[in-house]
Amino acid sequence: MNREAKAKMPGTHGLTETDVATSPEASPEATQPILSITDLTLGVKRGNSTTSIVDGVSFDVAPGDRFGLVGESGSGKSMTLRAIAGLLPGGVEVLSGHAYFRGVDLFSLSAEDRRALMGPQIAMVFQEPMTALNPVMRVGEQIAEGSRRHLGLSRKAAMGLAVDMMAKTGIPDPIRRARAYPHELSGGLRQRIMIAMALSCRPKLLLCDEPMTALDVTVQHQVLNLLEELCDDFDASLLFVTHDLAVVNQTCSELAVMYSGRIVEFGTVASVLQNPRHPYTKGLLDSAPDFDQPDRALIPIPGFPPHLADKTPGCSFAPRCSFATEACLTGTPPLTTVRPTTMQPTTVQPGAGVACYRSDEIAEGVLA
Amino acid sequence: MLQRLSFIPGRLLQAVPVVFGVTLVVFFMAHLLPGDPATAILGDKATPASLEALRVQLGLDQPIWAQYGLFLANLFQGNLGISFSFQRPVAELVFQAIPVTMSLVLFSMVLALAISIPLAAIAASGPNKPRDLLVRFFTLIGQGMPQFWVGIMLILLFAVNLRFFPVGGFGNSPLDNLYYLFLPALTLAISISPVFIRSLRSSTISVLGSDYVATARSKGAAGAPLFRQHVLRNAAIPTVSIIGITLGYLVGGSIVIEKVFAIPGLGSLMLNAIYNRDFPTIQAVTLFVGLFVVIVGILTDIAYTALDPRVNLTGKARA
Amino acid sequence: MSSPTFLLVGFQARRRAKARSRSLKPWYRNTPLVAGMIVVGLLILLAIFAPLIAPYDPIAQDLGATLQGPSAAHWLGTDKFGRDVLSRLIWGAQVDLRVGFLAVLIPFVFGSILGAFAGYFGGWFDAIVMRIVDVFFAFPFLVMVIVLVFILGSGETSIYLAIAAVSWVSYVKIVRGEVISAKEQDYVVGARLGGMSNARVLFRHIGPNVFSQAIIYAMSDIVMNIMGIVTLGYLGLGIAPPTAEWGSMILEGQEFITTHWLQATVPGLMVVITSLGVSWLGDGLSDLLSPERRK
Amino acid sequence: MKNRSSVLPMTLITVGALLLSGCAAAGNAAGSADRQGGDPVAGGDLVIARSAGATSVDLTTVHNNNSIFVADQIMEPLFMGTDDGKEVKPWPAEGYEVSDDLLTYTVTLRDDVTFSNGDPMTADDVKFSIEATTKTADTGGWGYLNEGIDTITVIDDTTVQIMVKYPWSPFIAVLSLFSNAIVPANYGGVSAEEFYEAPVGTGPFAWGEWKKGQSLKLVKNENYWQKGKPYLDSVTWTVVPDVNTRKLQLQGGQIDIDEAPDWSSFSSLENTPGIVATAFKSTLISHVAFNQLSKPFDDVHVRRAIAFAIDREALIDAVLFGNGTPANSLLNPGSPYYDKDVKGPTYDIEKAKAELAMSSVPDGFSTSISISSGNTEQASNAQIIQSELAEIGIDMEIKPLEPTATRQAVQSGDFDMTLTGWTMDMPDPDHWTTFAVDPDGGAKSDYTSYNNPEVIALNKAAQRENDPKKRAELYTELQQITGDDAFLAYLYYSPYAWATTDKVNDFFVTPLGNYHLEDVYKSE
Repeated sequence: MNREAKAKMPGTHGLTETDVATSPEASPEATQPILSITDLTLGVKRGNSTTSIVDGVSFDVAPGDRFGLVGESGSGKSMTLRAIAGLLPGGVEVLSGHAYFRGVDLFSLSAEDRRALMGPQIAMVFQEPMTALNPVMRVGEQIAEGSRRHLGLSRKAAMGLAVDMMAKTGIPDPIRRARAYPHELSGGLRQRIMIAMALSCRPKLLLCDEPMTALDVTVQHQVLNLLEELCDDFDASLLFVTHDLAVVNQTCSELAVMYSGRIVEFGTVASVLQNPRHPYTKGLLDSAPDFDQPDRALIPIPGFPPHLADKTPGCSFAPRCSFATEACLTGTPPLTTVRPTTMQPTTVQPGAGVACYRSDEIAEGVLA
Repeated sequence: MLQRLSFIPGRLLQAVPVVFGVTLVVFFMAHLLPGDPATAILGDKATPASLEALRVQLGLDQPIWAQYGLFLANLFQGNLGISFSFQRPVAELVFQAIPVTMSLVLFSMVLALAISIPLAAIAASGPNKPRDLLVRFFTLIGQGMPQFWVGIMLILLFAVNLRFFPVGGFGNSPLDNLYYLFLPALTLAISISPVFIRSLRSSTISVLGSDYVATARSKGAAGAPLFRQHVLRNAAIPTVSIIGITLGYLVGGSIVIEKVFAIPGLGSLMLNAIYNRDFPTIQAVTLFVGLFVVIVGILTDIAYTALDPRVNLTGKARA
Repeated sequence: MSSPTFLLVGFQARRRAKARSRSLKPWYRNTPLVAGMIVVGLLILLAIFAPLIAPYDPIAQDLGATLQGPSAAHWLGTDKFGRDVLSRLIWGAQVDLRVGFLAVLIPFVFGSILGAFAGYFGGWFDAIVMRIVDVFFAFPFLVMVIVLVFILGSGETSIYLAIAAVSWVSYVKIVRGEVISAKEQDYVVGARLGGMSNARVLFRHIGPNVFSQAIIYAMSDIVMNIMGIVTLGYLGLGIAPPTAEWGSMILEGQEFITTHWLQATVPGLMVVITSLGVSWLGDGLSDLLSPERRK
Repeated sequence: MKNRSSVLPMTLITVGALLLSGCAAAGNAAGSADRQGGDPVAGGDLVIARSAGATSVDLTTVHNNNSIFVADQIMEPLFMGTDDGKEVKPWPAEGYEVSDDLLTYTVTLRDDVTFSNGDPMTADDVKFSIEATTKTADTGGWGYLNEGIDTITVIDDTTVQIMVKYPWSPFIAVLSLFSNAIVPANYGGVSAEEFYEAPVGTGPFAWGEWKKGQSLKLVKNENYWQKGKPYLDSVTWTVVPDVNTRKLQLQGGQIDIDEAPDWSSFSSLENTPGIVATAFKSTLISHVAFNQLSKPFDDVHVRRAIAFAIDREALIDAVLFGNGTPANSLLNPGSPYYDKDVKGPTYDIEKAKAELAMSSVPDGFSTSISISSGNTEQASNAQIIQSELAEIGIDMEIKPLEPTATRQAVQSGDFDMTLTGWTMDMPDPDHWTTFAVDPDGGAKSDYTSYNNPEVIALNKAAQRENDPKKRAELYTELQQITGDDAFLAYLYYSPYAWATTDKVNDFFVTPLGNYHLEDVYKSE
């Protein structure tokens, strides 16, 4: 079931000036992306040597847009997400680059201001519903916590909102369930609690770190639909990190494929999934089952993703790429049609980009 | 909540054989001590005749099983017997010593927590950073110092040179006792803090690295509110059992400190009872300590259940 | 001085932390292990070569030169019998280390085996063993050691027996816990399904990593044994004079604490250094030995 | 006219009697000449710290000094040892007369003595008290010391007549024993156990409060028969087991008196400002005891060899830090009939080797000495003796056992050598000499199984001899023979070590170890 990408024209979402401290040269309200990552580089500094985990990643998320970040584990996709949320694990730092949220560079904000955003502006849903909730606190209170802190609601009002949110996320008998502890709920229910918690302060941007992975397939489907509906209702843009192309296909409108810390291909879901132009994306599609063509043979990608530490020259996918040539081994293919930096006036068109010397041949089907 | 406390009767039943075992062990060990009470009481100027006469009077000439039977019979009627050396009901001696030891133990526990929680938080906030290594180094030092040696040094420093505190002894009013018991309590605190710090540090580190703290941070929580609402309670859970066990250990283990600081608690009562072969007192004190350890064990489980909703002691047996 | 229960709990806390932050570094970059090996190694050398290192005979009295302060002849001065404090300190290492390390063997072996059987077979055997263990845990540790030393008379052998009689319980609890949790692991269930005899499963499969926990615990047990001997020495129930032993040295030194504080302080420091070394060894070992537990 | 040839020098009794009846107000001047002058200041609480607390206040059965020296502030015997420990003086008694056949003693009591509850002390109380003590012989009490008493009859309120079974010279000294202290007849109508929960006596202090193992407090007896005394309002004994802690408490002014500072810090205490350290003359003698049942200690030459091999001066310097004198006799200089000219074995290595050569084990032997663990003085003595005996080929192993275990081993004869000692409880050597030399004197000759018929006979004779001069000759001969037999290797006489703050005045410890707190006062 291949959903047509829903390109939604960005709106201003009734953003008031005070909500976001806009920097002086911010572009006019209308076409400003909700999130713009430019040349983001993350790495670990140990002594004088630094190993980078994410190299110069850039992409934009238009308001109301749903952007997918796809890649195998270790490609740096979750690390990128955590950088945006400001939850980088110990030792990992932002080496360079910016993350403009509605024109404001998150990395330049003070910790105080950054925290003020978390909840009302940006929210996050985590991967492991089993461990992402505080085991010794009732779920209702955990949902109410955000709204009490940011919206200054009284305890009773916050609980009311929490129950209301739980109802919205399809949790049966929310009043009783609000008093339950996390271990008393199923994985699916807990993920719904996470979503209720994230949306309780009506954030503008929802960051999801593989929220489906820990759930079994049937529940996965329900939660995905719920996520989409709620994002529409709450007018929240979505940055969705996953390794599952089917999920991206169902949920997102645009996506970027990441491999060993770099974006190798991006574009609208329709264009990229219909005709992938990077061998890795093509390999991913070939190795994933597709209900439309049940009898298609699955061709796995040989080899393993490279360890972050050994940065070999040339295209990092070369060793596993069946189309690799001499050039691939030496030069690092640039990401063509790089979207101009967000600071200049730009109009969002459904452009696409790929970082492979032979992408055109793949596109025309020369290389199967 | 009440339903989850239904494990208590079971635990109490389970405790009966334990306490019974304690009385059995202590009774026979006491009787194995070389030199019987008569030798201890009559001292160097005893003549065989006077020794024999006293043995009869103390009922030591009865066969050992009869003596144990008598001890149990009295025990069931709540009579702990008469102390050989003081010729007074043992209960009187024990109940006079209990508040002394309890105030020492609780005071040292408070001090230990006052030392351990901040240090553990400091260490946990920067794992393997200099401050963490420093805290861990001091915990090793603290664990390595013999208790009595610490006591002597503290007396030397604070009581004699600086005259801040008295040299041992015991006040007669609770307020007085804070002044008298500060040094001994500090000595005990220094010896038990290492285990608290290590436990709190390790659990705080694991909590800080947990997913639910990341979730809390994603909701804008940080600093003291984060610590109070999410970190402290989760980090405290594994430490509760340590606090319980340490309480039990302290009551029985403060003999040395009570000797160095001249504190008339259960420890010195027991030590004198051993030297004087005062069997009834030995048995009574050991019984009390055994009971105390069992009760503290149950209280720890209750605290455990209260703190951690996941724990349900009725069903699965705690390993 | 602390009891097995108190110690056991501390040990479990440390193991939990280790299970998570276990590093794969090779042994020579595992600082606590190396530091521990150096300190303990030096102490063992000191003990073995005491006759060569110590400037004087530790029990030779010189009643003409009693209670002298540190001097060129006697770096740490003399005690009230005119004996050289430094020599006694060195010889003291022999006694305290020997008893500290040897007193661990009996409880380690006996406790671990009993714990393994109790954990593995469970049922009534486990219940009885655990009740006995509970009785020992409910017993004031120090009281038991003192009474045992009274019964057995003072001297090294009775200290071994007294400490052994009290500390075996911790090994039972540790090994039993490990065996129970190991029993649920897939590799053990697989082995048993594969028709292996109980003994083979217990010793070939569960044995190796279960005993590694006991070995790590043994390290902190050594610290406790040294603490035990020194405290017995202080209570005057330790090893018979005139043998040099740190605990009795502190007792003898305490008389002159206000005038010759050195004599009571230095043995205390030696105990601290020894415990530090052994604790580091324990930390290092638990890094090395404890395989990644269930995540 | 009764023959007044009492055992005590005639002059003193009459003088004592005159003094007491004549000028009671002046207080008991006898024997306190050497104390500082200054007019006493009433009031204040005296705090005495000791290593162990009192265990019982029943003077008829309790055996440890910590209890005795507290209880004897409450209950007093009829007679009291003089400050030099040599004689006995009347205390609540006026005096006494003895019949010609030396079998009947008539004791007259002072008529102005009352118990602390106001009831007067009468002859009935005396009769009841002494008979109650005698009865304790069969329950392990001190009664066995009264076995010489036959009957006690009350003549009138202030006169009581006591018949003895045989002429018994130490009788008056026995009456001065703490165990014969006077309590109200029939314990004033309550049971013995109830009485001893808050005993009533004629002593200077009355019952206060007792927190077992912590502190015992006595308050001033308003009706004390020595008018104007005691000066103190109350006395508190605290339990501080650690000798070092006691010393530091004294230096910190937290206590007034430290009962037993260790000799090592005695000199440093002496020259600490605000502290007075005094070594009171004692009846204490320390010695090595040989178990003659265990080879080779039945051989007198072995015992003499060891006695000669011990350097007593070295022990005194190293263990007592110079506070003591080498012991030459069974008796202590503080005890009546001590003879300073008796020649006991002294330190002489050559004689020691000679004696050993003549013994059954000429080239030495190995043996052991059982001592009480935790007793630093014994540990020090043992270690020095060990190195000294090694010089003459005797390899002695030190076996420290827990105090009661050691005592059990000694009393059951399971030992080679051991360190023991003795203090007098009454100003008469008979209790100690009988205990030490007479096998069936109750303790198999201090558990050494020493059996020298000649010595036993001498002791019995001395027991019966009333003439002081003859009794002195008998005891001198006894001291000489026991010295030569070396059934005990005498080590040294050590004084009692006490330390007080300089605010404590007139604190005096008699050679028997007890102290009269009615004379003590605290100045600011």
